[in-house]
Formats: sequence, structure tokens, C-alpha cells
Amino acid sequence: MQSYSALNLFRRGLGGHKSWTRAWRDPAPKSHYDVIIIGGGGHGLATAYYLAKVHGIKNVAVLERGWIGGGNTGRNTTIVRSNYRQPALHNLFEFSLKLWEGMSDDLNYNVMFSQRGALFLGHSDSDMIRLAERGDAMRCMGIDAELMSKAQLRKLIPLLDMSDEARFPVVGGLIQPRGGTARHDAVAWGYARAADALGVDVIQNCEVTGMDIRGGKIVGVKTTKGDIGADRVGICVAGNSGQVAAMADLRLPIESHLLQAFVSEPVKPMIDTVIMSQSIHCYISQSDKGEIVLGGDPDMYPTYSQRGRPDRIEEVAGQAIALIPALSRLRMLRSWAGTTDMSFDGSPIIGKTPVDELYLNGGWCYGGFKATPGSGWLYAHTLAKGEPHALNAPFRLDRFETGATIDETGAGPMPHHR
Amino acid sequence: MLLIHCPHCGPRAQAEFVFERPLESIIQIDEALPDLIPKLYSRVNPKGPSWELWRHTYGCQSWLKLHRDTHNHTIHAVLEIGQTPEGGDA
Amino acid sequence: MSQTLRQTKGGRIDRSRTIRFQFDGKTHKGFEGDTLASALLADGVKLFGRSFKYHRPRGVMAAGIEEPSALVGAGTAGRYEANTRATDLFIYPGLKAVSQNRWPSLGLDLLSGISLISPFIPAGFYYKTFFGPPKLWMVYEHFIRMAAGLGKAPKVADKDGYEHRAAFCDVLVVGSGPAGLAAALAASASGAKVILAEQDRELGGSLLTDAATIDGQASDEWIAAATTSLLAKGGRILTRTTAAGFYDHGLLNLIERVTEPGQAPGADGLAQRLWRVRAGQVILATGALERPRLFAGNDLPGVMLSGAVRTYLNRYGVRTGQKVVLTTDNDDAYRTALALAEAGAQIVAILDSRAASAAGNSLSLRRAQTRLPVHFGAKLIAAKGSAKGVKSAKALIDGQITNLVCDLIAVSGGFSPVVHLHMQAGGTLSWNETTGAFSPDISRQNQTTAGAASGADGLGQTLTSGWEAGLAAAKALGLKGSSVKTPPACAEADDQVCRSLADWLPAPQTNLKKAFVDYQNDVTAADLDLAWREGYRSVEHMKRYTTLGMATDQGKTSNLVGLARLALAEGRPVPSVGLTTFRPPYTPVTLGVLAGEHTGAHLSPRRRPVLYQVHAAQKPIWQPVGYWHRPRAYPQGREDLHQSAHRESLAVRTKVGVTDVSTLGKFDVVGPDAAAFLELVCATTVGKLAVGRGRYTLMLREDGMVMDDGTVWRVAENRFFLTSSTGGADRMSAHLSYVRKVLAPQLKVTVANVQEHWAAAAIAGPLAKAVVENLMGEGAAPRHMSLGFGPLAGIPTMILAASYSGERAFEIYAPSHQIGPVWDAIVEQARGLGGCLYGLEALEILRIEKGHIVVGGEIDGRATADDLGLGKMLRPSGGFVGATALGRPAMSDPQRLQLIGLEAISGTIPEGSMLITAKGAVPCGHVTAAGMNVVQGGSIALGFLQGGRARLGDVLTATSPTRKQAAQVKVVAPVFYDLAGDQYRD
Amino acid sequence: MIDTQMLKRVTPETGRLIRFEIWSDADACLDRLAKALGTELPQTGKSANAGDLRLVWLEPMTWLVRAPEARGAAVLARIEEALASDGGACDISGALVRTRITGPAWRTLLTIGGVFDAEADTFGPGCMAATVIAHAPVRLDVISKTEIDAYTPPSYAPDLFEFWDHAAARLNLQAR
Repeated sequence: MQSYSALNLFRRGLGGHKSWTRAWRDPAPKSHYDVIIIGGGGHGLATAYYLAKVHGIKNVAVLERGWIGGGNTGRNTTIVRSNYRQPALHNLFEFSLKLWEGMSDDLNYNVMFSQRGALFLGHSDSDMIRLAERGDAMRCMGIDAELMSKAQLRKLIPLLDMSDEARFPVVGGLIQPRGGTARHDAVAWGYARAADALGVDVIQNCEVTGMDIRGGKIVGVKTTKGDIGADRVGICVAGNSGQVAAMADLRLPIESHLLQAFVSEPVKPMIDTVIMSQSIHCYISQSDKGEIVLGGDPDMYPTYSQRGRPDRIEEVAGQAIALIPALSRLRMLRSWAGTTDMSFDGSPIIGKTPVDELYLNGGWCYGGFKATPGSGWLYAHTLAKGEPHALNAPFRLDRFETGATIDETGAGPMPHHR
Repeated sequence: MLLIHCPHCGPRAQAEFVFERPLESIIQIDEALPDLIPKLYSRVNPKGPSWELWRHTYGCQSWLKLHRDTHNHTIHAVLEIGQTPEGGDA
Repeated sequence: MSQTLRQTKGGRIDRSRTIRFQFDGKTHKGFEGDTLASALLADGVKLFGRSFKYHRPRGVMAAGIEEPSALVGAGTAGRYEANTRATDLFIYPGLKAVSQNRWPSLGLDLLSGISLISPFIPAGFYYKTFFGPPKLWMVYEHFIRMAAGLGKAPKVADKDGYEHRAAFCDVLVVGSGPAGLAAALAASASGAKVILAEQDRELGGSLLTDAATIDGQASDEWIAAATTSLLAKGGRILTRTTAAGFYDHGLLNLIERVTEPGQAPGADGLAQRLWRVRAGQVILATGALERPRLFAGNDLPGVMLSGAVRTYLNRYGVRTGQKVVLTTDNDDAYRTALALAEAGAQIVAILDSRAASAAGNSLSLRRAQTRLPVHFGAKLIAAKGSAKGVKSAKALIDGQITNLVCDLIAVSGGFSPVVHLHMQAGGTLSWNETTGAFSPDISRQNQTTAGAASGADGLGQTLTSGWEAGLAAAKALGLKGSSVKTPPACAEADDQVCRSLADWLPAPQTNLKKAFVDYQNDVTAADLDLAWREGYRSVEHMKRYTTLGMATDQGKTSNLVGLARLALAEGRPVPSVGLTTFRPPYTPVTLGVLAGEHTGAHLSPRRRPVLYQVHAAQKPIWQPVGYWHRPRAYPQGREDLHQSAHRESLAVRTKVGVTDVSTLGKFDVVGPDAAAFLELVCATTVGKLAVGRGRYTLMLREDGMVMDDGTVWRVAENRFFLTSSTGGADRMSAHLSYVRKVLAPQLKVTVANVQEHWAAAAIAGPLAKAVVENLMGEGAAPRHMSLGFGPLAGIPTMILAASYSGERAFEIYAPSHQIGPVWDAIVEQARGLGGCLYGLEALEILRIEKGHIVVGGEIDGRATADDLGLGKMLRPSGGFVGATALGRPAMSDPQRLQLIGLEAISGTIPEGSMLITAKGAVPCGHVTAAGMNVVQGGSIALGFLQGGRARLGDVLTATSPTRKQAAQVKVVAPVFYDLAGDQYRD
Repeated sequence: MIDTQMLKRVTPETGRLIRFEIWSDADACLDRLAKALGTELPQTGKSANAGDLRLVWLEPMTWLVRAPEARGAAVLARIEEALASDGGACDISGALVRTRITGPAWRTLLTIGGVFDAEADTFGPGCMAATVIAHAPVRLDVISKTEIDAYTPPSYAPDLFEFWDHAAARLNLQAR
């Protein structure tokens, strides 16, 4: 692996950058792997990396139908935080957040993880109680969270509408200072490059078309590049989990929905932190490029189309302007849509399936990006040991059958009520 | 935003409708636990035609069965509750 | 300024109407009809802005919406619009525009020094450096953020109006060039209801640059006649209106710029309007965009698209150069050359990359050959110059490198049909290797493409394809044929063809590090090559790694050039390397117009109880509950919220209080099967309820969790009245309808949502009965959990004797529109007995003391009835929604969170705090609601505790690290007042 | 380019609103109701006058009757008698606020902030439609070419009426 550094950038710059080589190989699939990961998104690539790095399992292939990072890794609003209320969730996401903090150095690839803070606004005293409850739950577990007064908010985000006439007047907030954003594509590329350097085969344009299951145990997959044997297979295709699991005759507690996001044209810095709200379902941040990144509720019905409904975007625009009135004359530049794996309690699934040696990582709803390193690490652990880590044990597939669901919002089983 | 042909109100914007659930996951009240669990907590989640329950919440408030393609959004049929499609089960 | 480059006549500007405006603080003059670009170009301005990354000087490249370089900030204060294309901004009196991304000034931009280190910061350089701890990256990032961004950030709220409007038509035609007008005429003549949308301020498209003769008329006259005809047939014509998005089932969003960027609106206050158009058929006549070519310095001010040069000359009367070099792969550029020559410019050279044998034979080309220096097989290697503009060009002519002195380089790299909307609609493309262009292939919606957007070449083809598309659309809608049978015909059909021969290879001597593909984002051909070398070979990887096509021009001029470069590296044909996805918007759209009216105070409905104004007169503290606004407390004098709430709750405990409970969910359930129906939704026994009696009930979700609570009353044998929480009322309404219509369609019952039909006052306290009987007569007050009827203040009312506060209480219901006198009478009576109004805060204190649960508090969507201590209420026989799912093992786990009461041993219990056994321990529960013992005082709370019911008597800490508060608490049963329920009864 | 006259919004006097639903033996029940009300019930998506009563189709097998306040109780009793055990009726007088919009531009007004084709030629007098405008649920009943009744829950009414007043003011300005 060519080392990345300012010095090397300078040296190779003297040669016109002609000597840079591929960041990761383009290998043909081998006939057999110890572990096959289906899905070359951030989670799948991170899983492969940690399998090789932490567990020494290097005979690993990541099979990607299209181009790596082309699913939800490249279609999110890049927010990283661990400020959840339910213990199983904040423990999972905090584990992930700690990995984010060392990721660029670990991968020798700058993922631009920027801890400019993740803020939830409160718009009533009852919002503030709920935020304090969340913050208290986090603080008891050693996770950073601080309540913000109106005066502090005014200083932090001068453009925020602090007037009492607002439909949802801002009365305070809860900030996680260690939260922030990262460069989403770089996460996929960084993990691919680092995994590749450890011997993992990252195979693009290789669609899994079937599973070879014998006597209740998976022994390999069929792909557009031929049949490939494996001792263990991990599904990691959030957005399409149901489609891939169906190849093993599995039905999942997952519906595929659509989440849209969009960015404005770039302007000079105006918003430093990630802004979310307890009452208004939109989230706002400003990328390093200067674009305001905006997202909101999903489209509320099952679809794989990646064609969003315009009224959802319009709603988010209204919400964003309500919070920051100066956004009105900025222009939406690009919009996109991702297919989300909506699980039936709003929490992910990481663990075994009823098929021996077949594992599932999915159901991330619209919160998977921030979990990328943690999800990969824990999934690698689960795949390596054949048993879940304590952190992902609660996120087992059979929790719906037993009733041990992990319902952050208390919205119940229907994804569109969430 | 879809255009849904309500059998009562004619073609109307999706903004007037609310998706409820796939027909396969309608659970009768006396459903036994072994039948309820898969209906409540697992989905075919098809990429293609799907029978779904919607409601014309901001229109005539009817519950409607839609046969809708989840991939290209073509709506093949909209039926009233109690109607069954010709040659198919819904 | 003197408008030195303005021609004395010609063009579509109105020389009689001078418009003054400012650019970078300097006053300029232009004419009505000018864009900011044309007016400044006429004044000799060449430098318009600085590029994103290297701060290179940039001028105007195009004459329309595809402009990547000439971006300005337009307007001031709340009307300031950053990144406005100078080419898409028609000047108006008082316009103030400023250049962007430069410091301290456009001419002297200190950040242009970045250009010096450009060899070391190629595409994706930031991924390879800035390592170290995240804190260190934050330092680097601070400076990167300051350098990035383009325009200044807006700071002021926008007061102008935006409107959304729905429109429906048979045929929507996008684009009013010759193809669009012909299509609209054909559809309209066939009886279709037509909407024609044009992004420009006037109709005509290419005809505004290249006048022609159509059907024997000058094109201006033909356009005017077409307009008259369309309007006469009921068509709607929208100018300055861009089709920004093509969504499902024939829905398009059109953005109408009622005012220009930064311009003050008229009396109606409207800046922009969003048209939500649902069309039976859509015809896209969106034209084609000219592409630049690869040579070093192709981004210098003074390098312009050939068509744009002609537009500035013909439409705006501005000759943008005196000594001109043209480089082209098609015949169209010859028309530019001839027009320039006719206007007195010197044509230094026409460099045609085609071989003489492959060139076209249009009239323009033939005429140019006779009088202008035309070189076939010739290419540009480099443009040279400075921020002040191009000074010379280095060309490869007949294999020789030749220097040409010039002040304008007009470039044509062929034309890309505008297929964006076709692709947004889900269509597919076909590739023309000769012209190097994608054009629409299969349509997935009721949509066709016409004119240059469909790959038509020349005005003759364009008019015909538009006409045919219009007829076909009408036919598809089942309309009668057109009364007019022949398409519009033009005299110049032969001349207006361009016969592009795509040539993607730059001259071999070209310095690719200075050959820009994406002008705004400073992506060069060398950057693309580097990305490919590093393995970013999927078109999406290349885009994301280099930022190609991600600037505000959305790659309109750069995408295909970049794609061709990738195809070249891959050694594959262009279509096989794929395309990035086309998504809305076609051109950037203000967030303001997307939001429409629905922002600020109107973001979402503010539902007001019918007594809103009556309460407002008392100046209460309001509380949002979902969409509702309800009084939280009625402070007297200088009371704060807590003092007021305590006084109000004390009044209820000792005398009497009145509160508005109008917003509760309410349902009439009527019919012989009413009881049977209610037993499906209510988890408690309902059927045995006697007429005139009521009881508390719970409704569960299908997964067994408590969804809501309320009361159910038997009004008559076959008539029930059901109440539920305010916040859950809409959900409950949908749930009841679902059970009634989907699960139990056979039942003979009607369920009517009467939430807003009834308004109600709750009267609670030891003197509540006296209030009722004073008003309605002796014996009018029903006993606890019974109902009665009777007139009050002359209005027929219903009285439910139910208590949430724990005191003897009555809810008096009257129809909403008649509640006024009823309320007034009750309040007057209560006050007369020493009582007062109480709000939600007092209600909260009272219910906590009584251990009553609330939706959104203890009913949190995760609690079962048993968790809430109400398990015994459930009908053991089951048969209600949610009963079955309770049989899952985890639902009866003894370690579930269970509702408990908490009494402070020391300190005040913080609401929402965590319950811990020792410092540093993992929380074993939390406080859901905290209040006080109303009469005796003392901090009490409700909460959830793991296995809580078995832990009564335990001492825990309720800790709130975020508020630095804690209290020592004792776990008790969740009721603190009147355990026996004596206060309820008489 | 809007051809309009001054739009006016008039909040009329309140009347009695009765919602009723038929669940069984529909044909006979409809006959009884027709006799009781003096006219056939309007078809799907339609409305009609019956003396001083206004009949509006609401939902499948569900109608709204607007009666003068003074006759409200009598009309309700008559409907309940005709329904017998084949249907149920409820007084919902307080659940909806009716407002009358007058002026030929009511069609344009109702396209503002909406998703329904109020400009369709087929949506004429005697037609009803339920839709959502500016987030508020609205039921529309076309009275004549220049008049339409809009019914909305009272809690949404203040916001919606303010929205319409603003939009109408804009239209009136543009018409000048």
C-alpha cells in the first residue's frame, strides 16, 4: 500500500502524480473464501477490514453488485453521533463513535471526521425534559452530552430563529460535542484500501444471484462472476436485505423504504454544528465544501425506486427555513434518495440467521452511516467467533419473536409510524 | 408523488393517502401467536408488484387495496375493501 | 461606463430603456432585456469571478443556465441570492450584484495564490493528508472551510412571499423554442389543454438568437401568432418558469421566477411560485447545450462557447471580441464566425477538428470558406492570457504549432441534448457515436422529447419533430386530430444543421493540468486521469473523487467531456462506462420556493381549541401538545408557572377548578354491534357496562403495547361514547377505522370521530358537585363514572362524572359552536365558590400525585398494561387487539421496566433523571414525571424501574448529570393521594 | 394573467350537521331515506338540495346533511327512523366549520397550497370533493359557478382562513 502523507503528496506531485497506483486491487474471485461478505458498502468493507486486522482472517472476499460505497454509504447526510436514549443503542453507537475518532490514522485515509457537535433542539419544556432524559442516560454511561440554554444556542448558531413567534420556538438543546460529520465516500474507499492491503479481495460488479445451501448450511454463493465457496457468509446489504435474504428463503422483519436528502449550493461557513430537532424532523449541517446538507422524514411507504416524492423535500425545506430563516434564498443543488432497511423496532439486526453459517447485518433504518466502523467491528467479531459480542447480542434477529424489541421511539412495529 | 385512482374520488395525489401495510400482514384479532408473529414481523418485501393496504385519509377515508410495483411505482389496480381481483387473491 | 462593445443596433434589448445597476459597487448601465452578463460584457467587463478551488480568474462562458463560471451574489439583505448565474439574471433598476470567492477584491484575490501550489493538491489530495488526532483535523478543516464555499453566506431572513399552486393539463410542453412551440400548437389544435413552460423571459428559444422565417413569417411574428393561438384555446403560458423536477405519474414541479434574483416583488409580495403540474402527456423540448473543448487555459476570461458568442451578438447586440479564434467540431460555429465578421470583428482562424472531407456542407460553412481563414484538422493547444482576458492562442494547424493573437476564443465541442427531465422520468438513452451525444431512447412515462433535445439537427427537423410530438400526445389522450394538417415549415431548413463530429482527444501537446473539464470545481483532465489511475474507475467513483459535475452548474457542460475522458482511459465506448444519475432539480431551486407558505409560523398547522380566544383573554402560558395549543397555567399577578400551577392544583384539592378538555379524542360508536366493536379495540370489559355508566379503558397496539387510554361510556343500549388522549386522537381515529372497516367489516356499527364536535369543561374539586348542581339543579350531578344530560345556559349538554385529578369531577360537554355560554357559566359559578381555572401543568401535578398515567409519559409505546400496573384490567378471555402478542416470553420478563412511585428522601427529584443504585452504576430505571405533594408538599415522582414492583422500599438515587441535580429517593407504590379513592365519590 | 373578480370569504350562520352511515340492506334503506328527506341521496362525489336541506356524499355509504338549526333535531330523528337498524347517525354540528367562498376565482384560490384539480370543468355545481389544503383537511361542496362551500374542522379553521385571506388578497391584486 502506498503510504498517504503530505510528504508523499509533495514528492509525487513533483512527478506530476503519475506514480500513484490503484488504491485497491481489482481481483478475480477465488474459488473459495473463509468468509464472504455480500455487499461492498461501508459496513461490509469495514467488516472485512476488521476480520483481517483484528481476527487475522484474511481469506475474505467482499462481493459488490455495483461500485463500492454505491448504496446507502453514498446516500446519507454523513452525520455521526451516539446520542440515543435506549442503552443498547447508545452503547452500540458510542462504540462506533470511538472507532471514528481514530479512523483516519488507522486506515491512513482521511475520512474527514469532524467533531463539530451534534445538536438536538428542544421547542418546549417537555422537549427539554426528554432531551435531558436522553442526556442523563448517556452521561450515566460516560457518553458526552450537554444541555444548552437559549443564550448558548444563540452564540453557537447565530442564524437560528430564536423568536417566540416561531411555530416551534427554540427553548434549548442537547449537544453531543463529539458528534459531527464525516466524508461518506471516503469511508468506503478508506476501508477498501486498508482491507485490500491486508489481503481481502474487494470484488466489484459481482452480483450475488443465489446461495448454495446444503442441509441447512450455507457453503457458497452463486454470482455473476461464477460460483464461490465459503465457510461462512455475511449479508451486509442494507436497503436490499430482503432481496438477498430471500435467496436463502428467509423473510425478514424489514421493509424497504426511501429516504431523501439534498444539498444547497455552496456558501461560506454559516452553520458549524449538526442541527437536529426534537419536534421538527429535519437535520441540517454544512459540509466542508460549503453546501448545506438537509434531510428529513422518509417517504413513508415501501419502495425500491430511489425516486422520492417532492412534497417531502418541500417539507424539509420549510422546516430548515423555520429553524434558520436565512436559508430561504439558498438553492437546492442536488437531491438523492436511498433505499433504507426499515426494521420493525427501528433498531438494526446484527447476528445469526436460521441458516447455519449465514449471518445478517441490516435493518439500519435511516441511521446506519454513523455505525459503520462499530457495525463492521462487531459483525467481524460475530463472524469470526460464531457468536455475537455483548454489544450486538441484543440486536439478534429473533428478538421480534421473543418480544425483546429495542424501540427507541416507542412507535411500534410499523416502520412508517416511526 | 404517486397518482392513485381512488375508486370513489378519481385520480388523486398521494398526499391525500396514507400507506398502511402489505395485505399479507393484516392480522385478524383472533390470530394465534404462531401465525401472528410472521405476519406482524416478517415481510416478503418484494421488489416488484405488491398488494398493499392504503387509506384515502384526506379524501373519502376509504381503505383501499393497491396492487403496486415497488420498483417502478406502476399501480396496476386499486380495489375497495371486500373486492378481490379477478383471478388473484388479495 | 460606456457600453463600448454594444452594437449600435440589432438585438432584442430595448435601447430606449436604460437600466442602472451596480456590480462590485460600481454603477453600470444596461438596457431592458439585458442579462447581467450581457450588460457587463457590453461594458467591457471580462472578469466575473473566481473558481472554487484554485481561485482562478473566470469570465463568462455561456449565455444561459449552463454557465459554470460567471456567478455573482445578487440583491441585498433578505433578498441576497448567492451563486446567481450572471447569464440567467435579467437586470432591473437598482440591482446590486457582487463577485464571489475573492478577497479582498475580484481583481486582487490573495487566495489566487493557491494556484501556485496546485501541482501538489490534485483531485482528492485531502484524502491523503491532514492526519493526526481529530482535533488536529479540526484545525485544518477550519481553514479549508473558510477557503471553500462560493458566495457569502446569507445572514438575513427572507420576507418575500412564495406560493405553491396545483395545475392540471392534458399536455405540458417544456421549452418554447421552435420544437416546443410547434408541439404546443399541434396539441392545442387537437383540443388538448396545454401548459407551456419557458425558463427564459420570452418565448422562442433558439429563435431569439437565430431569427428565421417560419410559415412565411418572420420568427418573431410566428412566435406572437403562436402565443395568441395557444391562449385563445385556453392554454396557459408560463415564462421565466423552469421545469425543475419530473416525478412519478406525470407530476412536474415548475419554478416560476416572479421576480429576478434579489429583486423586490410587486404589490402581491410574491418572489417565486412553485407549480405542481400533473400532466396527461409531457413533451420535453428542452434543446441542447453546447460543450467546451479541452485545451490548456480553456477557462480564461475570453474563452466562450460559440453559441453564446452569437447569442450575445444577435440577442443582446454585444460583440464580445475583436480578434476571434474559433475552434469547433461542427458547422454551427461557422454561423458565429459569419455573424462576428459581419459585425466587424476580425476572424483570426477557424480551427475545425474535422477533416475537410468530413466537414458539413451547410450554407454557413460554404460561405465562411470563401471569405474566412478556415483550417480543417486543426486544434487548439492552449489559450494564453490573464485575468484581463485572452491574449493569444496556440494552435495546431496542418501539424504546425502556430501562435494566434486574439482577444476571444469561441469554442464548440458539439451539443448535448438536454435529457435531464427525460431521465428523471425514468427514461433511457441512446448514444450517437458520431455526434458524441446521448439522446432519449425509451420513455417510462407518458412523455416524449422533441427538437434538439431529441437529437434533431437543424430547424426543419426541429419544427417537424415538435409538431409530431404534439399530435402524438393528443392522440395518446384520445383527442381528435388537429384541424391544421401540416407542420410549420422554415425557409432556412438546410442551413441550420451542425453535423457535429465528436472529437474527444485534445491535441497531443496539451498540458492536461491546465485543461479544465469542470470549470467551477477546477477539475482538469489530469485530475480525471489521476482518479482513473488510482482505481476510481466507476463513473460514480470518478465523480465523487474528483467532484466532477458537482458544482452549481451540475455538470451541464462538463459531464460528457469527463465521461469521454474516462471512456478513453478505459478503452471502452462512452455508453458502456455508464452515466451518473439524473435527479431533480434541473437547475438549482431556492429553498424558499420549495417551502412555499409552509415555513416560519406556518410550518405546520397550529390547532386551536374552540375556546382559544376565551383563554387568550386570560393571558395564559400556552403549551404545545402535538399540533394543539392548550393553556398550561393561568398566572395571576406576578406568579411564575410553578406558583400558578401550585395555586391551581391546590384549588382543585381544596375547592374547585375548571379546565378545558375539549381536545380529547372522542368517538360516537353507534349500532347493534357497538359493544362488540368496542371489545375489539378496548382491552378492558365493555360489553357489560350498564346504560348510563362509564369506565376507564386501555387500547393496545397489535404488538401488545399500550397505545392509548381513555374512558368508554354507554349512552344508550346501542350507543357508546369513547374518549382517548389529545395527542393520540388522530392515531386512534385511524385505528378505529382500520378495525371497523378492515378487520370487522361485518359489524353493524358506525364510528364517528366527534373530537371537534364536542367541547368540554372539566370541573374538579370538593366543590365540583356544588358547581354542577347550582347551575343545573339539585340531583343533576351524576355519581362517579355515570353520565347525565341537561341544559346549561340554555344549551343541551352531556355530563360525564369522571376524574383524572383524583377529586370529585365532572366533564360537561356541549357542541363546540355552543360551548361559549356553557363555559362562561361554569367559570363564573366556580369562581363564585372560590375556585379558579387550571391548566395542563396543574393537571400534571394532580395526576402524578394520583398515579394516573399519560400518553407520551408513562404510555411510551414500550410499556405493556402489566408494566403500568394495569395488567389485571385486561380481559382474560382476550379477543382484543394486542392480546395475542402479549404471549411472547419477553413480555412477562420479571426484569421489565415497571411503573413505580418515588418519594424524595432528600433533594428534589429531577424529571427525566436516571435511577441508579450507586454512583457510576448502570441506570436501572428512570423518572417519567416529577411533581409534588400538593397539600403537604414534598417531591414525588413516577418512574420506571427494572422489576420495580418487587423493589418497593428500596432507596435509589435519581440523578441528572446534565442538570447537575440528584435526589435520594424511596421506591413506593405509584399513588400518593387518596389511596382508597374516597375523594372521587360523594 | 389571472382573470378574476374580487374573492370573498363569508362564514355563514351555523346549521345542524348530521353524519349518517348505512351498513346493511342498502337498497331498502336508501329508499326509506329518499322518502324521509324528499329526494334521492346524492351519488358518490355529489351533493344536492332537498328543500332547506343540503345533502353531501361524504364517504362510501356515508352522507352529511346540513339542516337549519331549528329543524335539526327533527331531521336527525327522521333520519334515524329511516335508517332503523341498517345504519347509524351522529350529530357532528360542532365538528366542521363551513365557509362560503364567492367569486369566480374560487377555483384558482383552491389550487393554492393544494393538490386537487379545482379547475377541472367536471368539478361543477353539485360536486363534492375531500382533499387537503395547506395541511388542513377540507371538504368542498360546489354551490354554483361562483360559490363553493368549504368544510373544515374548527381547530384548523383559523390558520386555513388566514391562508385563504392572504391568497385571495394576492389574487385580487394580480387581477387588477
